[in-house]
Amino acid sequence: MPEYSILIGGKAGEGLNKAGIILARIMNGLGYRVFMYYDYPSLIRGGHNFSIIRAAPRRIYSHRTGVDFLLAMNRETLDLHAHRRSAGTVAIFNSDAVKAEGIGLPLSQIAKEEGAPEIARNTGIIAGFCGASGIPWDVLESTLRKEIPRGLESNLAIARRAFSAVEPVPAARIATLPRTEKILPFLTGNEAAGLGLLAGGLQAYVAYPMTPTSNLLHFLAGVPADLGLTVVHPENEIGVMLMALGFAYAGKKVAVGTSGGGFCLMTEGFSLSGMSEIPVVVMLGQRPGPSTGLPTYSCQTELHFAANAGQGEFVRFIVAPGDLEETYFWASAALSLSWKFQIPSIVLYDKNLAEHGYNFDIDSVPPLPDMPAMAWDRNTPYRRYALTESGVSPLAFPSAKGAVVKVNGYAHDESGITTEEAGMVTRMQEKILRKGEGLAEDLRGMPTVTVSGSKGAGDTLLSWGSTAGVCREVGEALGLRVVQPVVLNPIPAGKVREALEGSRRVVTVEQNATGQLEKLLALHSIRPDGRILKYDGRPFALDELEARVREALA
Amino acid sequence: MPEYSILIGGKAGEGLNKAGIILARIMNGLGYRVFMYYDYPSLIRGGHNFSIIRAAPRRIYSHRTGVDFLLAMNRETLDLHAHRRSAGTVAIFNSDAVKAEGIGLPLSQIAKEEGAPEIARNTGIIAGFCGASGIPWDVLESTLRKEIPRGLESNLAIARRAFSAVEPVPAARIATLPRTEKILPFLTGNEAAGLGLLAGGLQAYVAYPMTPTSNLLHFLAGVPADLGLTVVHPENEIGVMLMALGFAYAGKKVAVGTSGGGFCLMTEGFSLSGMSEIPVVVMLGQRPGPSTGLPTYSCQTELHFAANAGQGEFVRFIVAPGDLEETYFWASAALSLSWKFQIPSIVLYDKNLAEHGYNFDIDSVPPLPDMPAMAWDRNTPYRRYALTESGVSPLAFPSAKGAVVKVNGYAHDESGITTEEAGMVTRMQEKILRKGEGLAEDLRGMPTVTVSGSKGAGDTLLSWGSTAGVCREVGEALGLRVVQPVVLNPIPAGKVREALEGSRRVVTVEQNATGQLEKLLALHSIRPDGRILKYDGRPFALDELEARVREALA
Amino acid sequence: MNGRQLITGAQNTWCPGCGNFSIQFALKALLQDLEKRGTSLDDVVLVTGIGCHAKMADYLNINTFYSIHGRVLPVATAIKLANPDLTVIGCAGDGDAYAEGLDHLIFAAKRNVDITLFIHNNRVYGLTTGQYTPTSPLGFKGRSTPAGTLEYPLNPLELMYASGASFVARGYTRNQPLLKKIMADAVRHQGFSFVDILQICATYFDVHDVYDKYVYELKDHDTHDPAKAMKRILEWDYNNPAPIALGTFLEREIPTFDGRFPVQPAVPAERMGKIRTILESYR
Amino acid sequence: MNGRQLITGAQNTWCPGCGNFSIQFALKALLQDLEKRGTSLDDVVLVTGIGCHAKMADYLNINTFYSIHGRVLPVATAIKLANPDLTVIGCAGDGDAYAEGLDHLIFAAKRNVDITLFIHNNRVYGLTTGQYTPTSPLGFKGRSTPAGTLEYPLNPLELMYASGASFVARGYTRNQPLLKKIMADAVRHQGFSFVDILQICATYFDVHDVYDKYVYELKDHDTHDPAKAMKRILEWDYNNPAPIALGTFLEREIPTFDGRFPVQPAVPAERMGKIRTILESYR
Ligand SMILES: Cc1ncc(C[n+]2csc(CCOP(=O)(O)OP(=O)(O)O)c2C)c(N)n1
Ligand SMILES: Cc1ncc(C[n+]2csc(CCOP(=O)(O)OP(=O)(O)O)c2C)c(N)n1
Ligand code: SF4
Ligand code: SF4
Ligand SMILES: [Mg+2]
Ligand SMILES: [Mg+2]
Repeated sequence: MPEYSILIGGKAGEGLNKAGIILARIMNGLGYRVFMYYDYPSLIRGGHNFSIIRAAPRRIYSHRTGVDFLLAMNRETLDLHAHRRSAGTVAIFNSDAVKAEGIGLPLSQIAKEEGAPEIARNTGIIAGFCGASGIPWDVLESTLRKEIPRGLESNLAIARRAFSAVEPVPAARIATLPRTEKILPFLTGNEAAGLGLLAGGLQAYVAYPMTPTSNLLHFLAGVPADLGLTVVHPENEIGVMLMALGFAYAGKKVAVGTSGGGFCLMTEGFSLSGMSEIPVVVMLGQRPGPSTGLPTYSCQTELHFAANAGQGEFVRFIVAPGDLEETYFWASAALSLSWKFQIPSIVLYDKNLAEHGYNFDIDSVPPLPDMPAMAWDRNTPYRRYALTESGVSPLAFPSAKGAVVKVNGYAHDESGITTEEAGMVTRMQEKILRKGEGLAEDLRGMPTVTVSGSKGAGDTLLSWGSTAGVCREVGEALGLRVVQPVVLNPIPAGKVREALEGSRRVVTVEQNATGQLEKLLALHSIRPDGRILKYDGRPFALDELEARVREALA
Repeated sequence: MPEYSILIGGKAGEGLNKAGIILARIMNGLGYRVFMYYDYPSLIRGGHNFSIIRAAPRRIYSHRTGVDFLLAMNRETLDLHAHRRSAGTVAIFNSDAVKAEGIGLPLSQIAKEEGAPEIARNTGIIAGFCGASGIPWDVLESTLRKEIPRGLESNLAIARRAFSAVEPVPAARIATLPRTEKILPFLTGNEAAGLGLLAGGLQAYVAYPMTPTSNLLHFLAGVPADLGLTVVHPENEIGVMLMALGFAYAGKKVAVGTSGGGFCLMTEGFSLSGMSEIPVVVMLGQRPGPSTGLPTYSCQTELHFAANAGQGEFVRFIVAPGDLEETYFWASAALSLSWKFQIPSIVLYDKNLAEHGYNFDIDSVPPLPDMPAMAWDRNTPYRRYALTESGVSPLAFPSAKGAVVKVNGYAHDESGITTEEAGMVTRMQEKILRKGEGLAEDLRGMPTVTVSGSKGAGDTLLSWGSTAGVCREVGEALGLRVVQPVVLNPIPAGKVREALEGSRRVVTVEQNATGQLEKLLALHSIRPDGRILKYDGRPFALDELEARVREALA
Repeated sequence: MNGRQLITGAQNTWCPGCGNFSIQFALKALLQDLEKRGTSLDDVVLVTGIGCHAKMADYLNINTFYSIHGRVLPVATAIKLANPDLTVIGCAGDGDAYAEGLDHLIFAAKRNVDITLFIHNNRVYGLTTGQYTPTSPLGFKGRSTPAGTLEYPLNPLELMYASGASFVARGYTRNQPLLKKIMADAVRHQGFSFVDILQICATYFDVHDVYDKYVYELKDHDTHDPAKAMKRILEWDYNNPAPIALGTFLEREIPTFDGRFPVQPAVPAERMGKIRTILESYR
Repeated sequence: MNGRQLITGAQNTWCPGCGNFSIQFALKALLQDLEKRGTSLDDVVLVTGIGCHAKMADYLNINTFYSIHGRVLPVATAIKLANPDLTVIGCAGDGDAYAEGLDHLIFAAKRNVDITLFIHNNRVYGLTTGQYTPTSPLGFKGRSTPAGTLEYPLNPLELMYASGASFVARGYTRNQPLLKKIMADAVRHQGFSFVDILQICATYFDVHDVYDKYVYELKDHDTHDPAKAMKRILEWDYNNPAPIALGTFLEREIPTFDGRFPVQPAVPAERMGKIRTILESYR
């Protein structure tokens, strides 16, 4: 089956993310399924950025090391990615900046002549790529028309010149796929998460910018006003979490977004959410630490931090989606579960999922569960923390006539007034923990564990979060089963065990240095036979993981 | 063997902690070993406070529910503690405030006549207790002379009147023990911790007040200037942690103190400590959460939070001492280990240990390990993060001639300059984790697991932190082995397994609702047969735990 | 009786003589007054921090959010944004608002969100037994500074002025009539209302004799003249003995943060359709 | 060459035209000057936050503490307390110092610790790609506020004045000679020196034309006259166009925090004996 990888690289600040998106949309429009990897250091201009767009006839979740097309805006791109080239790789470059073998285009000159800004050179190189690969002009043109809001005409002029300057390379021809399946939207995990939260009824989003969730803030700040969303970017993450609790206390469904360092600052408020039983969803995007670490790269290192953050013992829901459909579904479900059980939830994702591009098929998402929060009946005297069998107390919000709504971070009685009395303290601790039973019960009917790859195979890859995506592909390629716990707290240990049943060898695949999923499962006596770990901030390339899996299973 | 429990209770703000300490010192002076429980709600005046002083001829770590003497400053005390009385209990009370059976003393009147403040009524009731129990006047007098810095004369006058007003109760006579063993100092865990830190070479202490570690701040703020300690109380806990890192960067051995909520705010700096390899010791006093919870009570709920706090993966040392000797030893050792390995440490204790009174035998503390930090040789060019086999790099501090000392929370190269290069990032992640091996190696020679009770017994109590103390006593009483992992990270699983060898049934005893030690040990396939949990904020009374253990082992 | 019972059954545990009683008394009057003027008490929310002051949340029988140390303001701000019809009042301590959570205070003033903040400024950490706070005088011997602090206090009014607060006032717990008036004015003011209340701490910092000697009520003061306000604000620096003005120093009419926010539809119609429309743009 | 090589081998990644280059240039001159005047560069420490500005830590070949977002000041304060002989300089961003870590800033000023803080005030979050900061003008359309912010900016100089800072100045990256002079004066000043540097962000907030039009140098200004300082400070509110004074606004001579701290013996003699003595008092 035909499959293509296209790399476009250059200096930070030259719009290589956008260029990658245009390339991805072109391939998407041809009927391929696409994935886009975007690699950038923590800086604004200079330094080296690149995107790798992979396109294949089936759903994909990863990039490959090797590329078929190397689009180089500068010399550095050719040098840094030399290892990605094979005999058939077509190199296209800005001949005004680089002298090399391959297809050179005088992009700077063309841009200048067309009176376009430097950034329009990207358009030229993309057009060159279309020319070389035989992608029809109208596909390119219609994509540019959609993607370039400003200066379209000069960009089209550049594109036209570059397109016609390049002879098709027969061996590199990219065919349009027959239209058997629908074209799917192509977006990032942050965008899918935002849509999922909105689908779950989000009314307020509060965040302080932090990679890799800043773009979720930007996305939600820009959604149309008629979706009824209030977005606030306050002074810091402490303010973020406490504002979120204020919104929820007043009855608004709320989420916050951050990464590990910002989450540190939220943990005290997170614990308050647990004690005061005020629902909040935390969109926690992982990036490599400790501390500032590698802020624009990816990892899976906060599982246990998320599971144990905040003083005291309380129930939290943690879910780590692996693709856009899971992200959409679970962002929405987390909001509903938080409100049904009046608990905090964490959607644990990472830069790889948050900022990379994938296809999204909303129609394959299971129906969002309908889980109304328990509302006060307006008859019985209102007690915010009424002791019930489920541990869940009816909700009322200030301004509800006749209800005095008292929430409290101290140990409290049913009405929300502070108490230190041993009996009440014990009952309330049991109440808040008891909610975990209902949560687990509700989750039993939900897709908490994903099995993919060769489902019946004996050798199994056990993975989580965005890393599960590349595992799926390896599983298909090598005939391995792939088991991915999506919900991590409460961990559906029984379902994981079931999914692993009949496995011969189980190998975990994680993007961290200590084996965090492995540790979680050890608690439930699930002990894999091998582990594949990676901790340089770069997600596994498909071929890289394939090789490591072969080695592990040799 | 003779053993006594004395309760003194009254209103908050009436000095009942101090009164308890005086009673404890009297009993201590008579040759008994003592423990003092102090129960107070989160308020300054009003509400009910009480101390229970237990005295026995051997080392003890807990109180009993029942008391032999009930010293009541008010009616409430008699009412609230009625369940503690048995036939032989002697009640002594302020007859100006209470009408009741027992020994009434007109304390308000006496205090008034002697021109003493109300608080001096405590002295009167203590004297009444000495009179009733036949404790010699000179024992009382010398204790008062030591303990009452201001208004001593009027206090002595009150004491004399109360002492002579009470007839000795023959059945309640407390004998002076023969002086076979030395009198031991009587102090709190906070004080032992402060002394241990000083012994370890502490040069700076930074803290923001928070129960139960505020008294460690107060204690250290008050030590004589010639100990060379700088104490700072800054604007909040974020400032605390970052100041601590500043001190350590400049070469000063530093510790901070807080409780769960404050620790939340320190976690981001804690992670920076991990990445920048700047040593810091966190004195983390547990109190029941979530959130503000029960701020003046006790629990063991932060084990996993401490073990996983902060983004990213790095080595931390966590130790949970169970008595004052362990507190002293390990506070000192934590400081040394932090500096030797350039890692953060957490001394995890709780209100029960921090604020209650125990005997302390400095001569039974093992010699403090001599662990110098690795210093720069002043010859080779200085690189703060030089890659070494142990993972530990030589230390230099600013103003060292010729060394450019660059610390960095970003991923960095050997000289401390930011890098995003995959190879260096990988090596540095491995470097900081490799330090864990040396740490584990050093700990092998140290008393990381305490075995007590009937050491060879088949049935075993498995406990940690201050709860281990009461377990020891139950172990002695019921003929059970008691195993207490003192170091919790890295958990000395081998030694724990060894200590458990030959056990028939193993029951964990913890002051939390989810079994935190149990969970930690499950990771190492150590799975106890039963659990005893308590989560009302009150430490186990000796008889209470005895009953629950009998039940669990029935 | 037409109004509701305003005091809960919770046992009051402030020390005898504590200034918090006066603040509670004034708050009760404020609530009664609000009710009389037609505000339903169901539409009032009180947010507190942690400390002696914060027990107000337990004692008053109204909607309350008993939050955590230092965090009154983000909570109160969001409640107001979520439901602009609510009257949102915060009670914070000086440790709370001037140390742990100082940046929230400055941002609340900067934003001019329409809430009212009462600081129970006893110039000491009461509940944690008497350490210095940012308004304790230089040399204060608290339990964390037995040899005396080494820092000058902040003048919170000056800081609020510089942060753009639109209502700046000072009360005193031993001047009940004025305190009541200030409180009523503060709640009535549209925008961020800041009231520093000099509160007696009977146990750890009882300087009522000093206050009684130095306080005076602002008379003939033009609250709309910033220069005059600043002059009065600078009269006393919270350190050296000087006349201590009580009353409202400054009022400014500025659009409120909550007022600038676009009004949100209660339940957006056709949520799923809108989501699918957004999704189309990614095809 | 007598001095050390001041620039490391780290690749510089600021955008072309970024004002940070000017600040780096001025800092280099400052260090050379210090060295010339006899300060060993081994005794200089630079502390930075996180942001474009903070890369200074990588670029300058001196002792550095590359800390975390918002936390320059507690780190710098403690370094000074630990070793008063060090010259401690902080470089912070406006997001850093005016949002995330604002309370540390106010406390550094309040304490008057003898360190120098340079704010790279580009009035935007540079490194996180262009969101508004506390000094962005009202209506600023950043990525988190596509419809424009709803808050007035803070005037950081006013805030520092109110917090008791003893040296308050403003520089501009396109006035290099003055910037150098201010920097030198700031480091020389004993106490907390605050310098807000208007820095061009070439990518997200390039308002150099506005600055070029409005800036002027303070002349014949008495830096020891607080009233005059305040007048100049209030001239421009970081929002509306108005003359923007550059230079040192205020100097005050106040004892420093570090200077008030008792001097500690380097290695206390007989530590264990002293510990046993304390222990005796508990018998
Ligand atoms: C994060 C955090 N740090 C510390 C504490 C401990 N604490 C509780 S109340 C308080 C101080 C209260 O002082 P203030 O705000 O002035 O209130 P007051 O008791 O004087 O009314 C502190 C430090 C806490 N609860 N949370
Ligand atoms: C706790 C935390 N929150 C958020 C971030 C993300 N972050 C990195 S730099 C930055 C803003 C930088 O702005 P500024 O301080 O003005 O520096 P500039 O880049 O403009 O120089 C933010 C929000 C972080 N690193 N840590
Ligand atoms: S300690 Fe002070 S503020 Fe707290 S209740 Fe007592 S008198 Fe009031
Ligand atoms: S984004 Fe702005 S501040 Fe950052 S390097 Fe570029 S021009 Fe400078
Ligand atoms: Mg106070
Ligand atoms: Mg900035």
